[in-house]
Amino acid sequence: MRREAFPMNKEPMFHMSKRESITLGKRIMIYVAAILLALIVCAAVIVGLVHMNPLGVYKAIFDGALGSSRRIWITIRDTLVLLCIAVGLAPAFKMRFWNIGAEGQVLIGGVVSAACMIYLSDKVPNVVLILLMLAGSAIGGLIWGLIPTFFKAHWNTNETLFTLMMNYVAMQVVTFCICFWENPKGSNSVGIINQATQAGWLPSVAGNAYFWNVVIVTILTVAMFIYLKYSKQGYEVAVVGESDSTARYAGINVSKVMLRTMAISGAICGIAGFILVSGSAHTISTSTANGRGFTAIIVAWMAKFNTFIMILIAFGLVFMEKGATQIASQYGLNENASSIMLGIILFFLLGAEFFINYKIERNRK
Amino acid sequence: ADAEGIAAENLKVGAIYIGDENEGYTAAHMAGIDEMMETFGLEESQVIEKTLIGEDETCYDAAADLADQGCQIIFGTSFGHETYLIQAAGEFPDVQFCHATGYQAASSGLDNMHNYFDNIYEARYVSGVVAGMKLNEMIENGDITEEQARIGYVGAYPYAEVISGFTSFYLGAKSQCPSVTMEVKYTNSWASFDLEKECAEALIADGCVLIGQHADTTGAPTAAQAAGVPCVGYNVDMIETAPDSALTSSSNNWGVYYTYAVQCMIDGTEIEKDWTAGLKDGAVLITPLNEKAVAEGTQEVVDEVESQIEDGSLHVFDTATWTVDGKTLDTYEKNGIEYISDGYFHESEYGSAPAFDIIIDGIDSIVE
Amino acid sequence: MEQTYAIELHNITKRFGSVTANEKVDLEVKKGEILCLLGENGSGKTTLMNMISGIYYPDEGMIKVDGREVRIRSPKDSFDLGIGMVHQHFKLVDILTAAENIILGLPGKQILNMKQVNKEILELAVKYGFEIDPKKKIYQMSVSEKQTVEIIKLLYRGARILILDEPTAVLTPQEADRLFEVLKNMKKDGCSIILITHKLHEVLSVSDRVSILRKGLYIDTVKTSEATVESLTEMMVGAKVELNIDRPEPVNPVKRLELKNVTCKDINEVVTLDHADLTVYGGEILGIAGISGGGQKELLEAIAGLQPVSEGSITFYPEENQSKEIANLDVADIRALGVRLAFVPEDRLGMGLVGSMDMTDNIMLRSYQRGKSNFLDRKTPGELAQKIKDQLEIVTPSISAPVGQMSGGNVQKVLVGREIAQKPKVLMVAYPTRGIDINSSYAIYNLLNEQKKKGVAVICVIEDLDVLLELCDRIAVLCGGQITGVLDGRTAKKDEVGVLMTKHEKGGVSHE
Amino acid sequence: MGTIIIFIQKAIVQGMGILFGAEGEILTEKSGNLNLGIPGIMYMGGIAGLMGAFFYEKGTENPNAFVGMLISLICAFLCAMLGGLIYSILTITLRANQNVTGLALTTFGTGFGNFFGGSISKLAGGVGQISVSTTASAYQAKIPGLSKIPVIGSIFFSYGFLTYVALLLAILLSFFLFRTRNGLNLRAVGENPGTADAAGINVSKYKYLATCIGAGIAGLGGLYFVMEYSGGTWTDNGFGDRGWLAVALVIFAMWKPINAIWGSILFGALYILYLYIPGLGRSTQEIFKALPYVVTIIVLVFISFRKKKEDQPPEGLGQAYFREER
Ligand SMILES: Nc1ncnc2c1ncn2[C@@H]1O[C@H](COP(=O)(O)OP(=O)(O)OP(=O)(O)O)[C@@H](O)[C@H]1O
Ligand SMILES: Nc1ncnc2c1ncn2[C@@H]1O[C@H](COP(=O)(O)OP(=O)(O)OP(=O)(O)O)[C@@H](O)[C@H]1O
Ligand SMILES: [Mg+2]
Ligand SMILES: [Mg+2]
Repeated sequence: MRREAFPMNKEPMFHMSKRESITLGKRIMIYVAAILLALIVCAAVIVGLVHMNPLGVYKAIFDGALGSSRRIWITIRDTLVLLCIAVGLAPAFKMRFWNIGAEGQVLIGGVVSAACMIYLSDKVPNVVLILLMLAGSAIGGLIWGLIPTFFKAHWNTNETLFTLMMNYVAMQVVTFCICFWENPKGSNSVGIINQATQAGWLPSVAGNAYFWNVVIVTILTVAMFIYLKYSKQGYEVAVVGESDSTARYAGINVSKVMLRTMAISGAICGIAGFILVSGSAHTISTSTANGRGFTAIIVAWMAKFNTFIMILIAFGLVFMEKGATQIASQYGLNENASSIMLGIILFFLLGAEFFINYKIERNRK
Repeated sequence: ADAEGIAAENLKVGAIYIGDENEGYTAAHMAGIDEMMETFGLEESQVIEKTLIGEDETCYDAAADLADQGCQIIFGTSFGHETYLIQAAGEFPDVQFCHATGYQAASSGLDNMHNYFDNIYEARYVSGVVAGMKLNEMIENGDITEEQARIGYVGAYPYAEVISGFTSFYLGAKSQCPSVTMEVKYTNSWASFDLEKECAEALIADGCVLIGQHADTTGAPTAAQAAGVPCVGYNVDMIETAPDSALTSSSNNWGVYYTYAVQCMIDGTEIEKDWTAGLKDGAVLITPLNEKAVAEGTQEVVDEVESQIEDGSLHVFDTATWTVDGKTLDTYEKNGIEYISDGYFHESEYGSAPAFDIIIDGIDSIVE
Repeated sequence: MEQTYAIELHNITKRFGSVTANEKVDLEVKKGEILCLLGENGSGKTTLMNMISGIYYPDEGMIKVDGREVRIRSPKDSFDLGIGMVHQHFKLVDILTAAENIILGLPGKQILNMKQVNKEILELAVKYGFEIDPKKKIYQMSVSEKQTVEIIKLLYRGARILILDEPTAVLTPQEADRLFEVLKNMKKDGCSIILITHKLHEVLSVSDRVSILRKGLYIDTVKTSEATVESLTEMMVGAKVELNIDRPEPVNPVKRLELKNVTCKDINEVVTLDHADLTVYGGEILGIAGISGGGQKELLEAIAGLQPVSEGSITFYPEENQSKEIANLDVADIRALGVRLAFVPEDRLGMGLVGSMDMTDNIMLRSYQRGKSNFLDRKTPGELAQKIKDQLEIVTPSISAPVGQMSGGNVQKVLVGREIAQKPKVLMVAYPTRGIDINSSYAIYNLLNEQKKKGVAVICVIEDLDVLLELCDRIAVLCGGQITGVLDGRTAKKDEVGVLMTKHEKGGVSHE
Repeated sequence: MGTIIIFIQKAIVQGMGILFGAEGEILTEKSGNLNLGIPGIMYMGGIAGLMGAFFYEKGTENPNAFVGMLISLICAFLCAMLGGLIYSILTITLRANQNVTGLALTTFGTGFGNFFGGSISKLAGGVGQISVSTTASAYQAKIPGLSKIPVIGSIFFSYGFLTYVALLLAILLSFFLFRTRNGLNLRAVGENPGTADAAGINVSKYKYLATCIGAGIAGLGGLYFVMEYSGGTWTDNGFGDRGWLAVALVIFAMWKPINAIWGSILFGALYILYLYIPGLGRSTQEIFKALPYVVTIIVLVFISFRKKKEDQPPEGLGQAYFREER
């Protein structure tokens, strides 16, 4: 048979298709490969910048994150906060509600906690105070989350940008409050609140200051997993997320589900603010959330709403961040290098998802 | 604290900075640490510096981590670091904690907690003199009238450190140009380039003909240069940024303190609770005058004023030179301390942190 | 003698994961002919056409155009070869005008001259007998207008081989007839046309030859003149099938629903349902006829609570001597009473199903709220899903595969199967066989009859009047939002219904 | 009176940097990519431009302002495009989630800017010592005669050339999107990539180009802040939240570049308004500083009320496209 190929048409070399499923082992392998690649690139960058032994770099990273029991606990503490926010974001994202506003919700939760500590510490017993702070911060975050949701539910207002803007409004709210709480006047610094009485601080248990942080976040993580996977409400969240019109048609009250879900999301983010203020910082400032609300988005997304996988990812990110900080301080590198490294790692992890969702085959023939 | 000193080669020093080398205030502290290291011949590995540490639990983390790593003396540089350092000081009684700009060391009841601050108001007064002479030149040249001699001041926050700073600057200017007035605007931030620039621009728009600053970036000089208005900087030499406008900057030499404190460690002597030092000790200074911009004869007057301050014949806050609501103040009590005596306000004598927080006549400033 | 075909496929195979959509398929299309492609749902028709139009790339096999072997890697390659496809789901940009959609992706002068383009489009429309307003935006268009745009788009870029995937599934019979006129004009002009449809009478009336696929395999090609409905069905299914609908007499009908003066308005305050009066009985099938936009959808949605009722009442009789007003009640409350709606929208997946979820989770959509527990029961719906899959012969690798990956017709079987499984008191189905192959269509008609025998009040909207007349006990005809008549299904004539469908009795509701 | 003129002038100065960012983002979003990395990309553009000029001025005896300007312009554009390219590879080829990728890019870009800002600051000998005044003078040069005209001169002609580039770009972009064939194709890609693909448009190519060029344009916003606004120096986090304001401005402008012009000036005005209202206390000032964000929210709500189809975001915004997806 005579073959006369069309000049413009060459056979494509590769062909990609969507995977139907992937084994856990393969999935983990892909992620591990991505992290290794990322580390190699990071090391290359660092070596390029400071001309030092890459092995020393890795040791420094490990040292920075887990080098002493204090560092281990700091890493755990920061992981918990990041995890808590990511857990809060999970239901929202599962509903395809782009809550970029965690940063603001955390801040508002923090402000409410701080306000309780400042105004109520001498009026109520400590246990009551802490419970009030917990509830108050949850309600604060909830309200901050519900404002954009209300508009989304009724007029389909774009939530990505609404929540983003709410972050900055929250930031100004904090600055506004600081004008009244600062000590001394005009210093813009609130300082440790109730340093002497420790009123409103999550108490240490058996010498461990972060016992309650662990307890609260663990409960939230497990509860959220069950909620999303096995509860009827969790199922509704998934349906609304997949198709608004189908949900309506199935008799799901979409606005209600949206508001309910974001109330939960906002409240948990608010609680993260409480954990920050009551469980570690004992103060409030505009940097209380410190970008964690944004990093948590990445955590929640990469874990695909599985709160247990979030633990790993949150830990991984905090680990790298602490490690990078250590490199910076050890080798006199500017601290901002850690953002660059974090960015590179995230790029690789995000890119790795492709190989989990798709497979590439060489075309036969 | 110890009667016995620590040999220089066994010393380990920690420093906690709010910013990094890109930010003027921190850069000045870093330079001071470097000077101290050179003085004692310390190795790089003997000094651990932590940059970009916020005014929250990360400061405590950093302090505790430095102590864990064996630092015997730890410096913290930002005002908001103080409570966290006190927390760490309570936990590590064998480590000396020194905090710049703070005021709580004495009242903390902790032996190992110290405050330090330079008498920057002295340098600000001198830089005010430079500004006042420039204003005089402008009046003489007919660029402005006497009434138009108005200084715009970009402040960070309305609190004592800033108020003390701009008042001394104003008094310096007034000592040369009696008709001068001043308007202060706050950025609500220690270091924010754009806010400082906008703030300076708004002041210039409001009729200010010279810009001073107490905030840490080059924002104000940038605005001044663009508007063709003379300016006086802070922390660093601004001539690169504003080659035609920058007159001089008031600046700190923190090396004086760091050398002092580390010397105490070596000698095994007590570090002062509230340390201050000024022009006389070389702890504060003004950067070299910009010959292109300053009025003629400025250097001579500056030298003269400096020597007067150093020998104590000139008091910056001499009550004869300023009034409040048209009246001369002869008493000012704060926290149970009488600050005014012998005809002047005793700045930084009862505590290292500045205490002067009075808005005097001639200065427009909103304090909430 | 070797004849050059417009397009030839040899040995084409395409797999999606574990699904083999096409296996070693051969197909030839002559120049100037209309070839129908026939096959059950999921037999691989759309997939095969997508490979000609560059959406998919075949795993194996060869494609020849005008006798030359070609590689079609993208829609652009396909265009360059003069091939154009109208997809089952339209490929149009909503906010652009018809003309803008038509010139999309074409080479030419950078700066657009829309006047010139509009003129050319109108010329083309006149040539083939279309009606089109080039300046109208797509989102303001009806389905058939959109389809017109799709076809002109192909003609405008000089396509000589046209593929139409189920173009008539969403058209009214009148619109379909108009389309066929156009296709015949194009054929006269020398174009080759591949037409996919499940409506055998269309196959018999317009095509020259028919090719048949079954479960991804190529079966045969026959001349239309030698084929009958029965012979084609047999080839498709692979066995002889009975093609008739029985119509048992209603036993002991009880009043279930009563609509009085029901009026609905859309968001622009235009009346869509105009003082409708209707009574529905359990144990009978009530058909609804009407041209598209006549208010059928609104009628069903008003009953289901999906459409606000601005005037009138809808009374539901759960038992004898019990009554409940359900107008404007909450969707979920109405559902709880046993009133079910299975609406098959034009884009199928848009309503009723969640594409990325599997069959079990989709089945659950209707029943998950059952029970007091806050947690889900996945077992019962899983069993039900398996049952529906077997009963309706749904083609899917498993009940845990996402329904979005199923073929159009199979998706729909899931939808209808689920509603029927809920044992409703009132079952409303709209376009239940839209895009469903003939064999499955009859399966669905039989399911409806079973429901009727169980005493369910069945309301169905079906466009095919022949089916309506064969299946329903009574037929209510809608026109312009008004009910223009209710006929007895056993005695009514087709033209009688036709007249009522276009009758504006009370002066009518104008749609402009 | 004088104050008002200066206020308007400063509002415009503030607005132009945001305008570049918004223009870049409009182009990007029109291709269906929501690039939340714009804030980071602006930093990348800014620092690269500054570094280009810095090394040029350091390495040359008598640096020429025009050459410095060209070098910095090219460096800024290319480096910002690199940011866009990272985003494109991840979201277009590897189909990573757009929002998450964008946020990661912002982290990366901001760190990138501050890190290298710090590095050259060290090279230059300390804080505030980086100065590329020769190059900056090219950016800051005003139109000679016209800028001297009272009132009109200061409102319309007292800016460096980048301001006019920004304005011209808005007009060109508008023309491109709504009057040209490629613009039409691009809009189709953003609205419905499947349709565009079926119409023979190379979806990936359009997305790549729009995203990378969009990033380049946004990078000019960074350059503007570094050169014209800051006079050729670097400060950490010097542009603050303006990158986000640029993203907000896109919505404010309803994806129309011409609207972005006056939108950017309004944003600029709101950004500095508190400084020009006499007698504001410190806490009240803080409330005023929230204005640009609050106004964006109000606009967002307002356009969602109107539900006009033409004012909505591109329909395919935020979604990856895979041809074989069902
Ligand atoms: N992109 C895809 N991913 C996974 N499976 C697919 C995809 N496209 C088609 N299939 C599968 O291939 C088979 C054939 O599908 P196709 O759409 O070609 O059928 P069809 O003959 O057009 O059916 P219908 O008449 O219902 O439209 C089906 O089993 C379907 O589930
Ligand atoms: N969880 C479930 N998911 C899906 N189908 C179910 C479920 N439970 C029962 N079914 C099926 O639904 C059908 C009707 O069940 P049931 O008798 O509970 O109806 P019902 O009470 O009228 O429903 P509803 O409460 O929704 O009005 C049965 O055929 C049963 O197989
Ligand atoms: Mg099909
Ligand atoms: Mg079909």
